[in-house]
Amino acid sequence: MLALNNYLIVSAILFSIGCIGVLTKRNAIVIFMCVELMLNAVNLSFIAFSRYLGNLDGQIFVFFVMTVAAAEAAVGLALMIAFYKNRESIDVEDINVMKL
Amino acid sequence: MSQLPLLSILTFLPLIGAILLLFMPKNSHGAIRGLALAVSAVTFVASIPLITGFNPTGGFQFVENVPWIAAGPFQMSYHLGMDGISLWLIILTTFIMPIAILSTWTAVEEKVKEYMICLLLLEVGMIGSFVALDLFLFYIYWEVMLIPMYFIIGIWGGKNRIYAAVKFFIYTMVGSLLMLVALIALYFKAGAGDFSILRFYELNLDPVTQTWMFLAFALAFAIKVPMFPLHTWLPDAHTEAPTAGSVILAAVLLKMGTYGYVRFAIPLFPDAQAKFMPLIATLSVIGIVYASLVAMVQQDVKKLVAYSSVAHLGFVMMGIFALNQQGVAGGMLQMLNHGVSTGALFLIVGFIYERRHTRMISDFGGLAKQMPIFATIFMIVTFSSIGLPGTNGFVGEFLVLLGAFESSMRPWAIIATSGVILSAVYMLWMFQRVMFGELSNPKNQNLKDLNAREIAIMIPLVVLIFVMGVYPRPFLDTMAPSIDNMIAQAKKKQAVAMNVPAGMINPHAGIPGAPPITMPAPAGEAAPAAQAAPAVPTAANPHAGIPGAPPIEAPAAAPENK
Amino acid sequence: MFEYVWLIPLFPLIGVVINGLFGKKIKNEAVIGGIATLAVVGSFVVACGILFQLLSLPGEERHFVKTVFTWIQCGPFKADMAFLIDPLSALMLMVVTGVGSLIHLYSIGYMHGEEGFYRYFTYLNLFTFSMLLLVSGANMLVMFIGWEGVGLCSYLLIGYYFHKKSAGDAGKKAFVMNRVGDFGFLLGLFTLFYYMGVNHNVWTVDFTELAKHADLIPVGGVTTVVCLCFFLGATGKSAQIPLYTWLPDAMEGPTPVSALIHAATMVTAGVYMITRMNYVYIKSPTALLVVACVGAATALFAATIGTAQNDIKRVLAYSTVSQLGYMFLALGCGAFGAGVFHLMTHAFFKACLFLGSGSVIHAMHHALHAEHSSADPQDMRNMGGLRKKMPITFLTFLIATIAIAGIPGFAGFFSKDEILWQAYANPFHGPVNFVLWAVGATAAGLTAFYMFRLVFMTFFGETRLSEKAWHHLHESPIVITLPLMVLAALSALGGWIGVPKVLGEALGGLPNMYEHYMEPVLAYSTEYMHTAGLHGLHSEAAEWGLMGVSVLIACCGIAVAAALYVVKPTIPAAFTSTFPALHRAVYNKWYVDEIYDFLFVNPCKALGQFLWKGFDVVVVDGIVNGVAAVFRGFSGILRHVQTGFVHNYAYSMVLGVVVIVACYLFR
Amino acid sequence: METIAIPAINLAAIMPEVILSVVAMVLLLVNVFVPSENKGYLAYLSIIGLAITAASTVSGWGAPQIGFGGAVMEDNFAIFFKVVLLFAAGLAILISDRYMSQEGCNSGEFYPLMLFATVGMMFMASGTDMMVIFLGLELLSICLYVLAGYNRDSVKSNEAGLKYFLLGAFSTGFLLYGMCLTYGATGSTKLAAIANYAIQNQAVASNPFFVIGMLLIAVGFSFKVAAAPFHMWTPDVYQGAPTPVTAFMSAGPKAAAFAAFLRTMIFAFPMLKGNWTELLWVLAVLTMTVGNVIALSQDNVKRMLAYSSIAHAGYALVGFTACNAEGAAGILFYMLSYTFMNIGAFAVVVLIGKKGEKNGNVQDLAGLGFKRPLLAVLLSVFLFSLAGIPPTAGFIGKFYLFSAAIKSGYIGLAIIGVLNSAASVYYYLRVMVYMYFKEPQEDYEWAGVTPAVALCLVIALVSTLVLGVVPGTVLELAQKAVQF
Repeated sequence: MLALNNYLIVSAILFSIGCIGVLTKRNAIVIFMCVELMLNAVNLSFIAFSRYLGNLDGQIFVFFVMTVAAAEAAVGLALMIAFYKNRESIDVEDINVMKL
Repeated sequence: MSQLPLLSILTFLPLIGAILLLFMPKNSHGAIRGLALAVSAVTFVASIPLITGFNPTGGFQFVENVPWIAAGPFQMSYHLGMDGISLWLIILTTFIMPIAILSTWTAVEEKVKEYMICLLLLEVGMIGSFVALDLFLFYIYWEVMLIPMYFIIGIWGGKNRIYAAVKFFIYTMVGSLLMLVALIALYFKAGAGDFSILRFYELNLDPVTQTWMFLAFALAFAIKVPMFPLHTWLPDAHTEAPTAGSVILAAVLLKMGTYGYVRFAIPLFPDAQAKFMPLIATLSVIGIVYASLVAMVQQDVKKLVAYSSVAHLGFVMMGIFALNQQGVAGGMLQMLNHGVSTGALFLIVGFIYERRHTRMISDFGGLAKQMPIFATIFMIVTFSSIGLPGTNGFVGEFLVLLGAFESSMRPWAIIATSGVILSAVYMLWMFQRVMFGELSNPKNQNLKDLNAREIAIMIPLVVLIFVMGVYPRPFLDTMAPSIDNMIAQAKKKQAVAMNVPAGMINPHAGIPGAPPITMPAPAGEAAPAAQAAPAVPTAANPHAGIPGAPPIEAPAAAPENK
Repeated sequence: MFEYVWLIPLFPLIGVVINGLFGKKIKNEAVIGGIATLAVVGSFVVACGILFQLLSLPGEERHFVKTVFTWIQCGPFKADMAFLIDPLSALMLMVVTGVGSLIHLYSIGYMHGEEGFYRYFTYLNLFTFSMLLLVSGANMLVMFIGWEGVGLCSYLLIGYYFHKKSAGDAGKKAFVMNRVGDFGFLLGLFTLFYYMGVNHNVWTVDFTELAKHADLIPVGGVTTVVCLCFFLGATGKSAQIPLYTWLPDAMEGPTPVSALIHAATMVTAGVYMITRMNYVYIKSPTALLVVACVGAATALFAATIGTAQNDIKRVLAYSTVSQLGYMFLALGCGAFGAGVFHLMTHAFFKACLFLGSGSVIHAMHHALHAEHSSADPQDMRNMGGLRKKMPITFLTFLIATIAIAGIPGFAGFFSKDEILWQAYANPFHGPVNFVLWAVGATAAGLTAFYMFRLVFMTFFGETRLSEKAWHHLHESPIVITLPLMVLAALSALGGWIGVPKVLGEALGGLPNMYEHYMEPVLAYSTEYMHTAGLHGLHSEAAEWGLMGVSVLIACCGIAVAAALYVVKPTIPAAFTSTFPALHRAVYNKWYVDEIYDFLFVNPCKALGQFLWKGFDVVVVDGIVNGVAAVFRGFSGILRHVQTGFVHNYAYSMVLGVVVIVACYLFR
Repeated sequence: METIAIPAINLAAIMPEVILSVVAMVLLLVNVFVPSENKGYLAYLSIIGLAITAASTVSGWGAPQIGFGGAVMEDNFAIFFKVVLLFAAGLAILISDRYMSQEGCNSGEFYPLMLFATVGMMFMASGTDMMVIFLGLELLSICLYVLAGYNRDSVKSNEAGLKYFLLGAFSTGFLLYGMCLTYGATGSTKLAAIANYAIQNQAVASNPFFVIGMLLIAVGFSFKVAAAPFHMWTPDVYQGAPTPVTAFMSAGPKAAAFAAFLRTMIFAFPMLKGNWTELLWVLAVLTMTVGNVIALSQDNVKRMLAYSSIAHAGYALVGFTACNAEGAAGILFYMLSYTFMNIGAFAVVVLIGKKGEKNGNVQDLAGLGFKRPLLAVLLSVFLFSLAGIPPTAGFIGKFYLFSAAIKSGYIGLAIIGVLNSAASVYYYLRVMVYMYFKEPQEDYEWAGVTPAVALCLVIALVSTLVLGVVPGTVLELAQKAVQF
């Protein structure tokens, strides 16, 4: 049996990796994957808490998060396609028509 | 007291006029002007009953008080009323409006409809500010005034109008927003109730609170007055505004600031008033001397008049802060005088500007020969502005200086008195350069003298100049009770503030916070007695003495007596 | 009659209204001039009535206040529109309306054909009105209306030929100088009012009230301040050092105006005012000394300048300044009656002199005009020998000159002698008395000198005009000469109402009617001096001696003038070339105008320029616009944070989170 | 075997959401049968749907409904906000048809998307469980991602959608993490339960999970309300998104986020009030200042309004910081008035815009005041209201917010607020400078106004003025709404 903290630490590390990925990656899809990683890191924490607290709320929350993530993925990919059609790139460096 | 809600009618008549104007066809300029003039004239006529029905008791009259907003902790009322302090300012407003409208009868050819709407809306704001007894309502009118004025300057102004308009708006806005903060803070200090100024008058605020709130109020009003060094928006606004704009700005809008001091800043925060008196006095005096010197070297007539406004308002401020009958009454009268005289000066500048499209002094000279009627009127107004006895300017200025001299502002008053020299210098020099000398500029050779409309505009002003100069009693007498009230109130609070520590030190001396020991009028008392009790003012007898001012000592008396 | 005192100022005011509003339409000079003159004559008649009524009353009852309405009332301050009748104001009313009427009459002839004839008479009436208000006002405020009113009218009348820049400048200068004086007047008024009010609960500016409480006025101290402030006012109005420079420039106005300003109105205001407040001045020896010294200095100083001027009116102008100096010398010696007496006699002969000079100028103008000469009709160097062509003018002028020179029997002698005697004998200034007397006597000699220089240069010798011009030179019409004759008669005889006691006794008990007449006005001062033990010198021998000396000095002056300008006209030129610097300095009025320009006018303008361009625009407005500019600049910089890159946005969010969390974790 | 108790379902608590969802779905179906040139009908149908929903919402006033075991609560607070949201959606939809047909992207899915977004917002307003709030937020967000990028042919719109999506998803991560930590610390996702737990176990206040959880939730909502430094997406997204969507986004989601934000902080974290007011103080100052200062140098009206909307979030945060009844009521009132004035301003922008989002700079407004006086007057009124000048709704709103701050003793904050307000006047006035004080550069083409836009403008104008002159009733309602 691993203590709660171990799960949480892994979760935090995963979250940080996702976060750093968002900050450093240039490809919009990869960035989105990193966001997904963050969400899943949170999911891990939820499950761990839920288990630790003996309370199902966290697990239910995770289901919702997964659903939402899926929906987001669908919308996100669609947006990227639309963008790609116009700019032929999904590099975030190219998403800079509007600034200042 | 069921009577016509006269003040509401006055306030909203112009608004109705503005709405009517909205439905006028755009191009029928004559009808638009006529309607606007008619509305303003009707408003003026409607304001006459204020004078005839005025009861000089010092209390508020024509009061209307209807609950307006009641939400959560706040209760705002539609609370209007008028006393001797605001009476003449209202009349001045309604009086100057038809004149202002007439003044740009021909000067404004474009967008006449919008122009007239702006003027009428401005009148709503101005009258509203003077009659509002609810601070919240006052603030709303106060801000509302800005909008039409902003458009008047910006749309119908001169070359640099945008700069001037924006500067005017934002400058005023900064001050008034800080006042808003203080106003809200004041409300919370007062506890549950409405925003009625009458309720706030009763408050006893601690000196620190007073200081901060006074600063916020004073800043807003000082910008509007405008006091040195917050005056720079004024020359710009005046120079760029069309004639009617300048006239209203000078005649009424600036009075908002000084009125604010009389109605709000001083009676609400009397301790702070005492504390900041030296500062205000210094700024006023600087304003007088500084603006006069700057006015002296102006090349643009309108700018010169604008700077002269700063100087005149410096006198008003001195009078108000002297906080004695002469000072405040003089200040109030000077407000009216300034409205009439400077308003007239701006009209005059407007006349020559319409003819020559320049306001540079150097472009003129010798106009007196070509335009004798104009010259006569110009001269009368000039001398009124200088404060020649027999014209209105004198009475106000004299009382202000007398009042200031009787208060603890004496040293400042002496310097301020030198303003009478400077004002003569810059006004006469300007008058001389414009009107006297050879008619050398060929463009001036064919100038036409004033036409009937222009004379008709000026005559009421000229008549007022003399009437107020020769028989100012009606004005002074109607104001006096209200001013007495205001002073008594402020002084009472100051005295209380001074008495409280004494009461705490010696509990036997009296109940702390009790009203000050009232002293019978020291009629014919010997000098030492009057000196020993430096005039604790009483509400009952404000005439008793000039409080707070140490008497002039006569140190050299003894040696010379030998 | 007393009840109708308000009619006196009212008549000229009606004249102002009629001529001012309708003069342009009336056009007819006779009507305009007639209305104006009649208005003043009407006042004169009323004034006469009042004087007679006054004389019919016993001394202590010669005091009446007519309140028309309350003008300003505010708190303890109250000023009625009220008129005061007492011997002093009655006398002044007589002088002003009498001399004023003559000048009005004279003006009809003199201003004939001038553009703006109606304007001239409007101003003239307004001037008279103001002066009447000044001398009849029952309190300081009403007096102040007149006080400023005459300043205004001097501005208008001096600047009458407004197309001339010099005229406009002179008018402005007069007004501004007067305003400096008014500044003093106001301060004095405030101080007195406040002092009396706060210390004695006497809140008043009313002369009667004040006189009633004269005992409460302290000796010295604040009274000195009050007196000096009022005196500053007087120096402005009465053209004393340091504010005298406007008066000579005021010659830019039409000549009758000069007569009015110098003789009947305006400049006498200061003397009147101090006399009116004699009970205040008497309490401050310091102030009296200042007044006396300034008066004496002015008398001498202006006389020196007068000796070197060539413009006929300028000589007279400096002579006025000088004579006013005498009056102040008298006031400063506590001899208020003497000051006013000289005021009156001076009004007669100076009016006569000015009108006479006007007559000369008028004639010269026509003569020069006839030959299209651009020569200055006022320059005495162009005149000479005029007595042949203008006998009446000459004769009247001569009488007035003799009067001003102080030749016994003529008006000036009595008044001037009284002043010199008082300067010597007064109890106030101790050893300074002799200096005052000496300065006064010297000035008297100079006066005789330059006045006769004027007469000799103008009326004697050979003409310096061309044949043609000489041919066109004529005596002036009757409207001009009639006032001259009246005034000359007054100059000759007017002094006899105030015959000095010693002289009167010597001449068989002639009473000093004037002194007796003025007694009620000066009662308090006399009483005070008596109780305070202030007694002047009493020595008939000294009085006779001094009288002799002053007559002698005057005669010397005349003799020198005769020697220099009739017998040996080359000497002045030689003198000038020997001491060019001195002559230039005197000729240029000791450069006082230039010094004032340097000290006050130019610095003020420069300061104004600096404050405007340097301070107002750069600093004050700079701060205002600077704040705006800082915000805009800040905005311009800050907007670059918004790079448009998702990474940067994400960074900012993460940074925000990290900072927030860190703040909570590590504090 | 544990039994799982099915929580009490109270459909009345979610009736408005149900109605609106049904309407949205019906619209999706109807859309199939509406020819592409007549998609405008859908707009009217949506309006009808919104109106019915509004009626259903309002009918619940004064009678709080709790449903789903306390996961949703249809109280006055929620109702007030829902009305605001419905107005936002309705007004935005009114101006959509004109814009969409002009830009040529008038496919019918737009309206259902708007309605679904509204449903999401309504859940945020009434959600009292973090799960519900999260779901509502995500429903809103996903719809908005699509709406922001709705104009597929426009690069700007694509970019807006994508940026919003990436950053929105990113911020969701933080929000979610915050919820997770809070759940971990207290053992519940229900707001009331969290607060109860904290009250019973005072020690939790020093539990870093709990505090950081709260902070991260605050960060997540700050992103949604566009508070600095989480505001940076706002200008780009607002500028790029189709104008009606921008109008909608600036009013609706901001209001919804404030609703959830308020609810969460007040219901779940009263223990940490000191902490979050401190945080909000800083956020408020930053947000107001950044928004106003950068807005000073904007030329594009939409972008300027975006920065202004950041600043307005800052003003609302001032009321939030005050954390008293006036502050909360102030936010409610402010969101309502902001909806009217801001959407009104955007409506004018829509009217003067040309295809391809041309004509969107202040310079293009030159001379509008006399070419199209009515339009200019309308825009002026809305801008004056935004600037907080009486007698408009904006003034009363600001008055209330700043009063709240002053009442709670945050006088410094109030002063910073009013100074910001004064600075903001500059850029609002700038628009008017161009409209009134400058001559038009070219002849202004005018595509005309549709009844829908006109209706929107009338509602906005009347409301702005009525709320400015006689705000009493609405303020009273707002006060009642925050009596939890």
